Amino acid sequence: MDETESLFEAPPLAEQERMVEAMLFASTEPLSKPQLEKRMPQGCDAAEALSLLSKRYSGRGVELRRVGDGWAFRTAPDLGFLMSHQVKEVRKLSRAAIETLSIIAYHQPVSRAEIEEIRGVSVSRGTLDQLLELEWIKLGRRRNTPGRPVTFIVTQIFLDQFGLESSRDLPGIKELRDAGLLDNRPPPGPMPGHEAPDADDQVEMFEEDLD
Amino acid sequence: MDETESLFEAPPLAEQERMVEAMLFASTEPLSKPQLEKRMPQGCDAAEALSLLSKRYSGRGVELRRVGDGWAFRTAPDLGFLMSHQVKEVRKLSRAAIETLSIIAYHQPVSRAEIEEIRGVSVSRGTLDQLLELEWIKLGRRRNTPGRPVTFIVTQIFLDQFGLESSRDLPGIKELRDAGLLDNRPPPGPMPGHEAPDADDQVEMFEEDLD
Amino acid sequence: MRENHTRSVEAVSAEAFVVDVDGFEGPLDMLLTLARTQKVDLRKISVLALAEQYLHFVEEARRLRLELAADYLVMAAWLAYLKSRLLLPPEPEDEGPNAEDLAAHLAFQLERLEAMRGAAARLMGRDQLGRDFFARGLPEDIERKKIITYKASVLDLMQAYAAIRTREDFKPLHLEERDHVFTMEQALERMKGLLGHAVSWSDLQQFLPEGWQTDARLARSATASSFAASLEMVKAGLIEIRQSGLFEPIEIKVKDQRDG
Repeated sequence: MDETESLFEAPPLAEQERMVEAMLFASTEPLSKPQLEKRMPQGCDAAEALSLLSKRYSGRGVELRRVGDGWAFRTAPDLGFLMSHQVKEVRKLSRAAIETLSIIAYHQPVSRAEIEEIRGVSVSRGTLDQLLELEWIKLGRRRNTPGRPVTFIVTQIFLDQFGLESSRDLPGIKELRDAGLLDNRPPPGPMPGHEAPDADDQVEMFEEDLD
Repeated sequence: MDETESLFEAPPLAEQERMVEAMLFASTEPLSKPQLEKRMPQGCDAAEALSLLSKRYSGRGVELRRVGDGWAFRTAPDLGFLMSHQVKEVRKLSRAAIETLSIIAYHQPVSRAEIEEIRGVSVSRGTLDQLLELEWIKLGRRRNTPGRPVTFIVTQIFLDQFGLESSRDLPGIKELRDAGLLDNRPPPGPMPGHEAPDADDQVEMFEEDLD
Repeated sequence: MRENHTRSVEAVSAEAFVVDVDGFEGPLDMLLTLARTQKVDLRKISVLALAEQYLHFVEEARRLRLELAADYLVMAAWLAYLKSRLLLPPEPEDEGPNAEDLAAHLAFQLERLEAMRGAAARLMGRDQLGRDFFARGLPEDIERKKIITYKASVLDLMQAYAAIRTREDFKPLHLEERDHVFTMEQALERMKGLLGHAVSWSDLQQFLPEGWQTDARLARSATASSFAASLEMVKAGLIEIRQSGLFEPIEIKVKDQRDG
């Protein structure tokens, strides 16, 4: 090695490791060996520095990872949970969902067409999906009628959630009325002439319905 | 420690250190001790982990820095040359802006009238706007003097920008204080450029464009 | 001494101050620059000499008919007042602040301004984020995960069901109704078996299944399916069909093979 070469002697390996560490940290994308070396003083060997760095970060909270041709720091996989901030939120079920659920609970097994017939409006796929996801309902047997429609039934999870031993424990219409539920509930839409429904009206209404 | 407590036992310190390392690596902004702990399992002590981490990274290519209330990893300043290509051209601050910023940093909390008294010239709205936009300064408490003028203080972003742990670490601040140059010394009588702050001036401050 | 100051001020004012008054950030800044020409520690500055320097500059500006901003003139007037107070022995009935105190405060202001300039230079000389040291280039975003739990009670369930039940014309499901539909397939089957009885024109009603004529709903279903079935058979060339007028009985008869 002659004089001129020694002028450009590469920095000590520990220094090269620091350099690679800083560059990979600050870079917005993974850096390849040639990219690293282009920015380092002459005579540096990024491969050696990378190997030292990889050992240094092994088992740490961040790790040196190979990404394609390049290298980058990444969070250790077991600490991924720290990168997500969990927010708990309790929501009320939508009216469509609770109605659909109640129909399934009271009429199970019941097909989608039947739910629609009872609600008087169509049941969106999303509503059923939501209840299926919550595992409050599941698919029952197919009905033995043309088209063999699937039916829905409530699950054990549903019963646990609502503190019921079986769906037969759900109060019937008469009990609902006795509990005052049917009286207190305002009608879903304006009902002409029924501004203040009294108990008698309600009784008549349900006796008719039950025929 | 009884049975129930051990259920919530915090992870070992080495594990906590890894967690803090991962969280600080992942963030561009400094994170405070409470911010870190909020994301860690119950019973963790970020302070201990930070102290371990600070030692671990001392002299490395990436260093743990204290920035006001927070902590952040930053590349070592001696390695800045490696990142020179990623330096973004920033708008140069005017002399008025630089002086105003320094006065706020060294004298904070400081009112606009006080800045003007120190510089002997009015502070333009644009100058303060520029510093507020950079988020290097923010509004402090109103002073409890007639007119209740607003005051300005520097921010964590300012500290981060200039690599300061706190405003107590401003260069030469101790000498300036010892020399009495940071004292709020009222003039013995009427002097040019120093008007007794009155309520109207202060109220107009943010309504009037002084440019 | 005074002669020297005056001369140096003349030299400076001619070259710098008068020509380039815009370069100053106000009268205090100009005073600080003038004070530096005294080449002494700002604490030991002669405020009297400084006042004279400044007043000389203002005269010079007037001579050159340069317009000076009002605050420069205010400063000039104040310095003229200060100068007279400093030169004349204090009179016992003098009111207001002591001239020495005012001069000391001016010296303090200049020293403080210079100190802040120095501090600003040191601050700006520090390593800066994004220029000398850097934050993580590839931050990992914190994902905000929402864990949604849905809340509903038996009461909600009952209220929802009650709400449905209170809606107009609710009918409990009669799934068995579907068994009371006479399908076309059933009708076809039945009629094929009975074709032997229709060698002459016969009312379609006679072919309805037993017991279906009594209930209007059932009769409608059976009539419709039997009619559809008979049309199928006409198409197949098995029977003939006729109706003498609107709402008259529909009659069918087996097609005479010999006719064909």
